[in-house]
Amino acid sequence: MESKRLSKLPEKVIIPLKQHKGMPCVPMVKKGDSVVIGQKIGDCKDNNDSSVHSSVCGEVLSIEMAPHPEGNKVLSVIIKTIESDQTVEFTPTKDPSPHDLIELIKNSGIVEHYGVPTQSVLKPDGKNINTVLINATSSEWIGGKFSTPEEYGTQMLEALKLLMKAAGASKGAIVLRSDDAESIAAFSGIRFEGKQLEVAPLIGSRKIGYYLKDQGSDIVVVSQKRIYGKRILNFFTYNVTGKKVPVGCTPADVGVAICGVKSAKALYDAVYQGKPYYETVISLEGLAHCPPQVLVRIGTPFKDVIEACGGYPSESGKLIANGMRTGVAQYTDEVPVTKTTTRISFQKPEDVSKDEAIACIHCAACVDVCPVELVPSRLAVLADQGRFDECRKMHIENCIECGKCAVICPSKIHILQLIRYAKDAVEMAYEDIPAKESSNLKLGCACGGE
Amino acid sequence: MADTSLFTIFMDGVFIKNFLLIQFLGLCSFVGVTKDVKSASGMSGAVVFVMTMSATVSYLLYTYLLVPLKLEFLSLISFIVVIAALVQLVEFVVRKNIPALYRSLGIYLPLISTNCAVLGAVLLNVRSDYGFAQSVMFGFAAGLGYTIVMLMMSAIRERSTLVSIPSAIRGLPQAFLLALMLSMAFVNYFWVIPI
Amino acid sequence: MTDGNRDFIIIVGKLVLISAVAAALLGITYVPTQEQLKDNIAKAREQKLLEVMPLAADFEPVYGDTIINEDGDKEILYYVAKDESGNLIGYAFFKQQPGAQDVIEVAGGVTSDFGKITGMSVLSHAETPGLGAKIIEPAFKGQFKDIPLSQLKLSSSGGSIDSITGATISSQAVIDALSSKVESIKKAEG
Amino acid sequence: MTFTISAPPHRKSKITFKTIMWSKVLALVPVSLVSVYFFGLPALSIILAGILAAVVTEAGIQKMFRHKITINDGNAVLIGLMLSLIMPPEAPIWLPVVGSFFAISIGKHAFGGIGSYVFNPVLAAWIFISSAWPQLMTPLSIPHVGQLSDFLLENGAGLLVDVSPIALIGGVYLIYKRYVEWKVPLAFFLTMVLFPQTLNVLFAAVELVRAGVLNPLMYLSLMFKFLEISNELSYSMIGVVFFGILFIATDTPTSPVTKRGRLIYGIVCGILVSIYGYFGNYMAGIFYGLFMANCVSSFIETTTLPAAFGSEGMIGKFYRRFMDKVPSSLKMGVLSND
Amino acid sequence: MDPLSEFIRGITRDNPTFGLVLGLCPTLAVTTSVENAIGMSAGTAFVLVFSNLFVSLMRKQIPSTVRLPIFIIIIATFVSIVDMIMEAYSPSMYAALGVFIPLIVVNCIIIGRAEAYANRNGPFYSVIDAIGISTGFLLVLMLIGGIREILGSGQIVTFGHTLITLPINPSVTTMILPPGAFLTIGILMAIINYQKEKKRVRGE
Amino acid sequence: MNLTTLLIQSVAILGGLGLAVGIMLIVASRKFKVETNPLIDEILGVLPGANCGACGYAGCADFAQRVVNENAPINGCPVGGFDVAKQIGGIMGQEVAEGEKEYPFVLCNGGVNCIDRFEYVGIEDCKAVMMLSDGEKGCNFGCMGRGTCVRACPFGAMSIGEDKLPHVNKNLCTSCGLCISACPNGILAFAKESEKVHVKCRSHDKGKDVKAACTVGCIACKICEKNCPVQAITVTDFLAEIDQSKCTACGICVEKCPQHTIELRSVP
Ligand SMILES: Cc1cc2nc3c(=O)[nH]c(=O)nc-3n(C[C@H](O)[C@H](O)[C@H](O)COP(=O)(O)O)c2cc1C
Ligand SMILES: Cc1cc2nc3c(=O)[nH]c(=O)nc-3n(C[C@H](O)[C@H](O)[C@H](O)COP(=O)(O)O)c2cc1C
Ligand SMILES: Cc1cc2nc3c(=O)[nH]c(=O)nc-3n(C[C@H](O)[C@H](O)[C@H](O)COP(=O)(O)O)c2cc1C
Ligand SMILES: Cc1cc2nc3c(=O)[nH]c(=O)nc-3n(C[C@H](O)[C@H](O)[C@H](O)CO)c2cc1C
Ligand code: SF4
Ligand code: SF4
Ligand code: SF4
Ligand code: SF4
Ligand code: FES
Repeated sequence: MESKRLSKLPEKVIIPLKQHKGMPCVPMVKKGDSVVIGQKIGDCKDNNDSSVHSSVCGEVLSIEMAPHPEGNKVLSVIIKTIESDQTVEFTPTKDPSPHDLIELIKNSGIVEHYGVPTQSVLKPDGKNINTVLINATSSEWIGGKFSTPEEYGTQMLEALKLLMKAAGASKGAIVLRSDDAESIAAFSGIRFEGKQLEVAPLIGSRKIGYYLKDQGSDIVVVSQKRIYGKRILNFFTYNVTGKKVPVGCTPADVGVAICGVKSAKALYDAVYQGKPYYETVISLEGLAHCPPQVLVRIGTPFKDVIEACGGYPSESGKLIANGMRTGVAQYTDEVPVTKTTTRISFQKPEDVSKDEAIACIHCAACVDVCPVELVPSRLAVLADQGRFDECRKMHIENCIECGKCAVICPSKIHILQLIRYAKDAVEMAYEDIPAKESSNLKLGCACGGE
Repeated sequence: MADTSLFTIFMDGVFIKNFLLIQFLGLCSFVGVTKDVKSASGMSGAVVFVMTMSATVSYLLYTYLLVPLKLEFLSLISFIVVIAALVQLVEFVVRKNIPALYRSLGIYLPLISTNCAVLGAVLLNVRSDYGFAQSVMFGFAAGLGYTIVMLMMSAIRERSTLVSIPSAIRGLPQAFLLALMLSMAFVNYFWVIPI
Repeated sequence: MTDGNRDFIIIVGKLVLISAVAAALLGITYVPTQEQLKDNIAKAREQKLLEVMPLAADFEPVYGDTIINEDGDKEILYYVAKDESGNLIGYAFFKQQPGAQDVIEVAGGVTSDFGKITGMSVLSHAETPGLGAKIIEPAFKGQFKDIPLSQLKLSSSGGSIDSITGATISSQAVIDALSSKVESIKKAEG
Repeated sequence: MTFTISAPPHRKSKITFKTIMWSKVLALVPVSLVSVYFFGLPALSIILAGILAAVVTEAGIQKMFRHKITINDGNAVLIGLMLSLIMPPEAPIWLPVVGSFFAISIGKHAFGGIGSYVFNPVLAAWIFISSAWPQLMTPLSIPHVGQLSDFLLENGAGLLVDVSPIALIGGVYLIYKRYVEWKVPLAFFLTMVLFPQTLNVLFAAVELVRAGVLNPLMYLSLMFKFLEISNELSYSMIGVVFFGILFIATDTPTSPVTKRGRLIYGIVCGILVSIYGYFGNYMAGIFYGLFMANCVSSFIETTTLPAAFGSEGMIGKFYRRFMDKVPSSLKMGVLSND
Repeated sequence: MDPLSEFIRGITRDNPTFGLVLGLCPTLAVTTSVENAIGMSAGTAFVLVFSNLFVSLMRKQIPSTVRLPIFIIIIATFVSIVDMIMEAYSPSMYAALGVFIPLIVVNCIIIGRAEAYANRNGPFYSVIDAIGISTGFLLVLMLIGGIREILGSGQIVTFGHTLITLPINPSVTTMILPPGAFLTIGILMAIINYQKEKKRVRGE
Repeated sequence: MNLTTLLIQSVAILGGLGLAVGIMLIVASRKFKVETNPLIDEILGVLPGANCGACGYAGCADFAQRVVNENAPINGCPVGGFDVAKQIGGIMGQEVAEGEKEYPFVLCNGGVNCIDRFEYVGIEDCKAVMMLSDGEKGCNFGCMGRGTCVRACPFGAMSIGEDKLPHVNKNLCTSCGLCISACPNGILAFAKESEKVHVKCRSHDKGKDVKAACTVGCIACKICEKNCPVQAITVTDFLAEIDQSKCTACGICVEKCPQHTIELRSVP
C-alpha cells in the first residue's frame, strides 16, 4: 500500500546529528546557512558512525542541544523550512562494487532501525559476515513506500542481493512474520532466479540452513512468529539460523548481519535513485485521524505529524516514539522523527497504565511468557535490591527486552524497567573493569571476538 | 526397644523424631548456618559424617570398655571427649584440603563438637539400648533428618531475601517463625505413618 | 629432646592430669548417688504398688524363670498382695506397653477374684506433654479406682474410662496394659 | 500539555492482583451457598465470623504499623472465607475468629504480607488450630464419594467445603481464564488419581506373587487393574481435596515459579497428600500434605532455576551426541543447519 | 568493671537467649513448664559457675592447642555430677528433662562463656559472670515456660502449687508441643527487635 | 567392686583417653598446619562486618587482608570510623589522628518547590528516571527525590521527607559515603559539622531558567557576594559558592538571599 506524504511541510525541522549509536556527527553547516533537500549537513569519519542529510530546503536557525526521542538531549541542526523541492543532484550508481556499496551506505547515512549504521553491520571491524538477514517481522516496517506488493517483494530481494554483495556474504534470507498474510502473498507470487519463490516456515529445528540446502539457492524467504523486543538480535539470530551468539557478543561474531526493511529500502533507493536517507515511513496510533502510515521527512517534530493527523484526542496522556511494547515515552512533542523512529503512538489518559506496583505474588505468569527462559520475577527483585552480579548469574543479558513479563504481571511490577536498570549497571561494571578490577563482578566475552 | 527394626529407626531418626524440629537438638546451627543453601549443605554434610562416626565410635567405646568395667558413669565425659577430638580432626583436614568449605562454615565447624545434635544422638543410642547396626543407623538417620530440615530451611531463607520482611522480624525471629511452620508440618504429618 | 617435644609432653601431661582428676571426682560422686538411686527405684516401685493397692500391707514378688542381671536376680512377674493378717487380697503388677511415643510403664492392681481393678498408676512414660502426658494426672488415674474389670474399656467402646482428648492412643495403651497383664496373671494363678 | 512517562511496555494486561483475589472469592460463593443451605445458620455464622475477623485483623495490623490499608484488594476476605470453609459446621464461632487472626497476623503479616509468605496462611492457621483444639476441629464424619450424586451434594459432609465438590467448578473456570496457573493443579490432580491406581496395580501384583502365580499373562492383565477405580480413589475425590487442588495449591507465593518446579511441586503435593490420606484420611491429609509441600517448595524452586536460553538439557545433549554419530545419509528430514 | 554491672549484663546485653543467642536447644526443649525451666536453669547454673571458676583458675595453665578439650573435660565433669545428683535426688525432674541434663555439656552458653569470658578474666568476675548469665537464662526460661504452660495447659503448677489458672478452656495444646516453643520465642524476639530498632532510630 | 578399684579404673580409662586424644590432636595439628596471618583475623574481629564495600574493597575480609598485606589505609573503613581505625592502628602498630566527623549534605532545596516536567510512572529510583529522560524536575541539576540514595544506604540513615528531599539521620549515619556515590545527579556531598552555611543549589542555569523551574534556586543575582563581610562567597558560572575556610557563619547572606537558597544550619 502506498503511504501518503505528510500534507503540510513543518515550520522547522530538528535534525539530530546523532541518529545512531556512536559519536555525533560534525555539523557541516552553520547558523544562517541555507540548505537544500539531500544536502549532507553532518559528517562522520568513523566507520561506526553515520552522516545526516537535510530533509528540507531552508535556513539553519541554530545548532543546539534539542530533545531527542531516545529521552536525552542531542546536538541538532534546526532548520527553518521554505516551500521548495530543490534537491542536491541524485545520481544512481550502476553496477556498484562491494566497496562502492559500503561507501554509498556511509554517504547516504543509512542506519538500521536498532541504531547501528548499516555499513558497520555489514562490514564489522575484524569480522566476516556470511549471512545477511532482512527482518520483516515487525509490522511497522512493512509496507512503506512501495506501490504494489510485487514491488515490495522484488525490491526487497534486490536489496538483499545488494546487502549480501556489500557484506561479501554468500547467503541471505528475508524473514517474514507468519501471520502477515499480505507480505507472504507479496513474496509467494514472485519468480526469483527462475524459480517460483516459496515462503518457508521456520519450525522446530528447521532453520534457514535446512531451506538453503533444500531449495538449493543462496536466498530464501522464511516466516516465523513475531518477536518483539529491543535486544532481539541474538535471539533472532538463534531462531532463524540456529547459531548461538555468546553472551556479550553480537550476531556479527557468528557471521550474521541483520538488516531491516527500512534500511534495505534505503539502500535500494540510494543505489537506483541516488537518494540519501532523508525520509522515512512511520505508522501512527491513537491519534484523532490516523492514516496507517505516512512518509515523513526526518527531523519533522512529532507535533507537526500529530497536527497533520488531526491533533490529540485528549488533553493529556502519553506520547510514545515507536510501539507500545518497546517505545520510549516522550515528555515533549518537540522531538523529531529520526531514522530509528518507526511509529508515533498516543495513549489517552484513561488508557495510561498507572497501577501502583505491589509485591510480587510469584504467580509465575512472567516466567511462562518469557521467550528466553528467564525468571523475570527474580531478576526484578534482584535488580531492585541492587544484587546485580546475581542478576548476571541468572543470565540477565539474555533478556530481549520484549516486555511480555511486565505486560502480564498482575502485581504491575515494572519488571522490564528493573531489568534494564540492572543490565545498565552490569554494563557499567563491565566498562569499569580494566580501571577498577572489581572482584565481585567477573564479566567477559566468551566468543573471543573482543 | 533393643530389637527395633532398622527401618523404624531410620524413619524415626529422619522424620518422626526429627532432631531439629521435634527434639530441639542442634538449633544453634539451625538458625546460624541456614542463610544460604550452600553453607547449609556443607554444614549438614559435616554433621552427617560426624554423627555417624561418633555413633559408631561411642558404641564401641561404651560396649567394649565402659560396660565391662562398670564405668557407665564415665560415658558422658568420654563421649564428649571423643566427639570433640573427632571434630577437631575433621576440622584440620577440611581446613587444609577444602579451604572454601572451611571459610563458608566459619566458626561452625568447631562448634559441631558442641552441637547438641551429635552428642544427643549418642546419648539417645545408649538410652535406647541400641545394638551396633541400630546405633550407626540412628546416628546416620538423625544426621539425614537434620540435613533435610537444614536444606528446606536454607532454601526458604534464601528465597526470603527476595521478598520484603518487616525489619523487626528479619533475622532470628523470622527463622523461628519458619521453624514454627516447619515443626507444625513435621509434628502433624509424620504422626499417622505407622512404622 | 627438642623444645617442641618438651611442649608436647607437657601438654599431653596436663591433659592426662586433668582427665585423671575429673575421673576421680566423678568416681567419688558416683558411689553415693548410685546407692541413693537404687534406693529410689525400690521406693518408687513400692510406692506405686501401694498407690494401686492401698489396702495391702505386704507385696510378695512372684518370680519368673528369666534371669535379668549378673547377680542372678530373676524377673519379677507380679506381686501377691496381702493384708496385715496375711490374707490374700489381690495382685499388683507392673506392665510395659507401647504408647503413642514410647513405652509406658504402668502399675496396676486387681482383686484376688479378678473382679475389680483397684487402681492404676504410671511409673514412666514419654508421651506428648499436654496430650498423652495427662495419663499421670489424677483426673485420669482416678477413673481406674475400684472399677469392675468389665468396665475397663474406653467409654467409646462401652466402658467407663473417658479417654484424654487428643490422646486416645495413650489412654488405650494404659487400658491394654492393665487388661493384658490381668489376663496373664489370671492364667498363671489358674 | 503534560505527558506521562514510564518505561516500556506501555500497555499492560487488565488482570490485577485485586481481580484475581475477588474472582477467587466469587468462585467460592457457590460452595458457600450450598453449605449454608445444607448446614444452615451455623455455617453462615462461621463464614461471616471468619471473614470479619480476617478483615478486622488486617486493617488493625496495617493501622498499627502505619501501612497502607489494603483490605479492598480482597486478600483478607479470601483468607477469611477459605479458612471458614474448612471448618467443621459444629465448630464454635470463636474458632474461625482465632483462626483468621492467626492466618492474617502470623501467617501473612509476620512473614511480610502479600507475596512474601512461604506458608499458606490458611493452611498454617488450620493446622495451628487443629493441633490446638483437635477435638473441636474434627468433623463428625469424614465423607467419601460412593456414587456420582455425592459430587453434587455430599450427605455425609465433613467440613463446610465437603458439601458439594461440583460447586467448586469455579476454580476450574479461573484456571481456564488464566487467572490461576494450570501446571500445579493439573500435576497435583493427576498424581492424586494415578497414585491410588498404581497402588491398586502394585497390591494386585503382590497378591499374585504371594499366590505363587507364574503365568505372565496374569501379570499382564494387571494393566486392567489400572483402569479399575480403586477404593482409595473414592476416599480421595472429596470436596476438600478439590478445594486444596484448586484453591490452596494454586496459592502462588507458596509454590515455585519455575516451569519445571511447578510440575514437580504439583507431583510432590499429590504424593504427600496421598501418603497421608492412605494411612490416615484425605480430609486432614490434604492440609498436612500441602503444608509439607510448602516446606519444600522453596527448595524445589532454587534447584530448578532454568539454565541460559539455548543451552541444551541432558536429553538434548544425549540426542545430539547420538545424532552426530549417525551418518548423515541415514538421517531423514531434518538436515544439519550448517 | 564492677560486679553489679557485670551481673546485670548477663541478664540484659549478654542475655544468653536474646543477646548471645546461644543454648537454644534447652531453651526450647524444656520450657514446657515453669517447673522444668527452673530445674534446667539450676542445673545449668551449677555447671556454669563451677566451670567458669575452674577455667578461670586454670587459665594460665591451659595450653591453647588443647584448650577446647580441656574445657570440655572440666564442663563434662560437672555435668556428670549434676546428672548423677539429679537422678538420685530428684527423679521426677530428671525424667522430665530427659536427655537435656547431660546435654548441658554441649550447651553453647557454657563453652561460650568459658572461651569468651572465664579464659580472659579472674575467678571472681568469672563467677559473677556465671551467676549473671545463669540468672538471665533462668528469667528467659521462666518467661517462655510460663507463657507456654499457661496457654498450653491453662494453669501454672510449680512444685505442687497452682500459681495461676487461665479462665480459657480448652487450652491451646499446641503451645506445649514443639511449635509452641518456636512461636513463643519467635514472637518474643520480634518484640525485642522492634523495641531495639525504635531505640536505635531515636538515637540510642 | 570397692571405691578404690573404681577410682583406679576410672582414672586409668579417662587418663588413657586424655593421652590418646592429646597425642592425636597435637600430631594432627602439626600435620595439617595451615599458615594464616593471625593479624587478619584480629582486624576482621574489630571491623563492623557490614560488608558494605564503602572501603572500596570486596567486603570486610578483603579489607582486613589488604591492610595487612598491601598497606591499605588503616582508617579505610568509613563505617567503623575513628574507633575502629584506632583499634586497627593498635593491631598494626600505627597511629591515627582523629578527624572531624562528616555527614552527607543535600545540595538542593528544590523538591516540592521545583516544577515537574512530566508525570512519571515506574520504579522509585532516580537513576531509573534519568535513564528514561534527563530527570523529571524542571531543573536539570536538582534532586529528583526518588531516593536512590535512600536505597543505597546500608544503615537506613536516609529518608525522603514531605518536602521530597532526602534527610540524613545522624544517629544512624556512619559516613560511609555510599549515598553520595549512588546519587546520579551529584546532589550529595560531605560536609563537616562545623561548616554551617551552605548554598542549597547546584544549578548552573541562567537566572531566568532557574526562576521558571524552581522558586528556591540560585539565580546568580550576586546579592550574597556583595553582602558577605568576609568575601567568602563568589558566584561563578551562575552559582554562588561559599569558601568554608572564610565563612564565619554570620548569616547575613542567608537573610539577604531573595530565593532563600542559602541555609544556616543550627547547632545540632
Ligand atoms: C463478588 C465480588 C465482589 C467484589 N467486591 C469488591 C469490593 O468490595 N471492593 C473492590 O474494590 N472491588 C471489588 N470487586 C472487584 C471489582 O469488581 C473489580 O474486579 C475491581 O475493582 C477492578 O479493579 P479496579 O477497581 O482497580 O479497576 C469485587 C468483585 C467481585 C467478583
Ligand atoms: C486445566 C488446563 C490444563 C492444560 N494443560 C495443558 C498441557 O498439559 N499442555 C499444554 O501445552 N497446555 C495446556 N493447557 C493450555 C495452556 O494454558 C496453554 O496452551 C499453554 O500454556 C501454551 O501457552 P503459550 O501461549 O504461552 O504457548 C492447559 C490449560 C488448562 C486450563
Ligand atoms: C526478658 C527480656 C526482656 C527484654 N526486653 C527488652 C526490651 O524491651 N527492649 C530492649 O531493647 N531489649 C530487651 N531485652 C534484651 C536486652 O535488654 C538487650 O540485649 C539490650 O537492650 C542490649 O541492647 P544494645 O545492644 O542496644 O545495648 C530483653 C531481654 C530479656 C531477657
Ligand atoms: C503432635 C502430636 C502429638 C500427639 N501426641 C499424642 C499422645 O501423646 N498420645 C496420644 O494418645 N495421641 C497423641 N496424638 C495423636 C492424636 O492427637 C490423637 O491421639 C489421635 O488423633 C486419636 O485420638 C498426637 C498427635 C499429634 C499431632
Ligand atoms: S525477561 Fe521479560 S522482557 Fe526480558 S525477555 Fe523475558 S519476558 Fe521479555
Ligand atoms: S508476573 Fe509479576 S507477580 Fe507474577 S511472578 Fe512475575 S513478577 Fe511476580
Ligand atoms: S539526592 Fe540524588 S539519589 Fe537522593 S533522591 Fe536526590 S537525586 Fe535521588
Ligand atoms: S547516609 Fe550515606 S554516608 Fe550515611 S550511612 Fe547512609 S549511605 Fe553512608
Ligand atoms: S544449644 Fe543446641 S546446638 Fe546450641
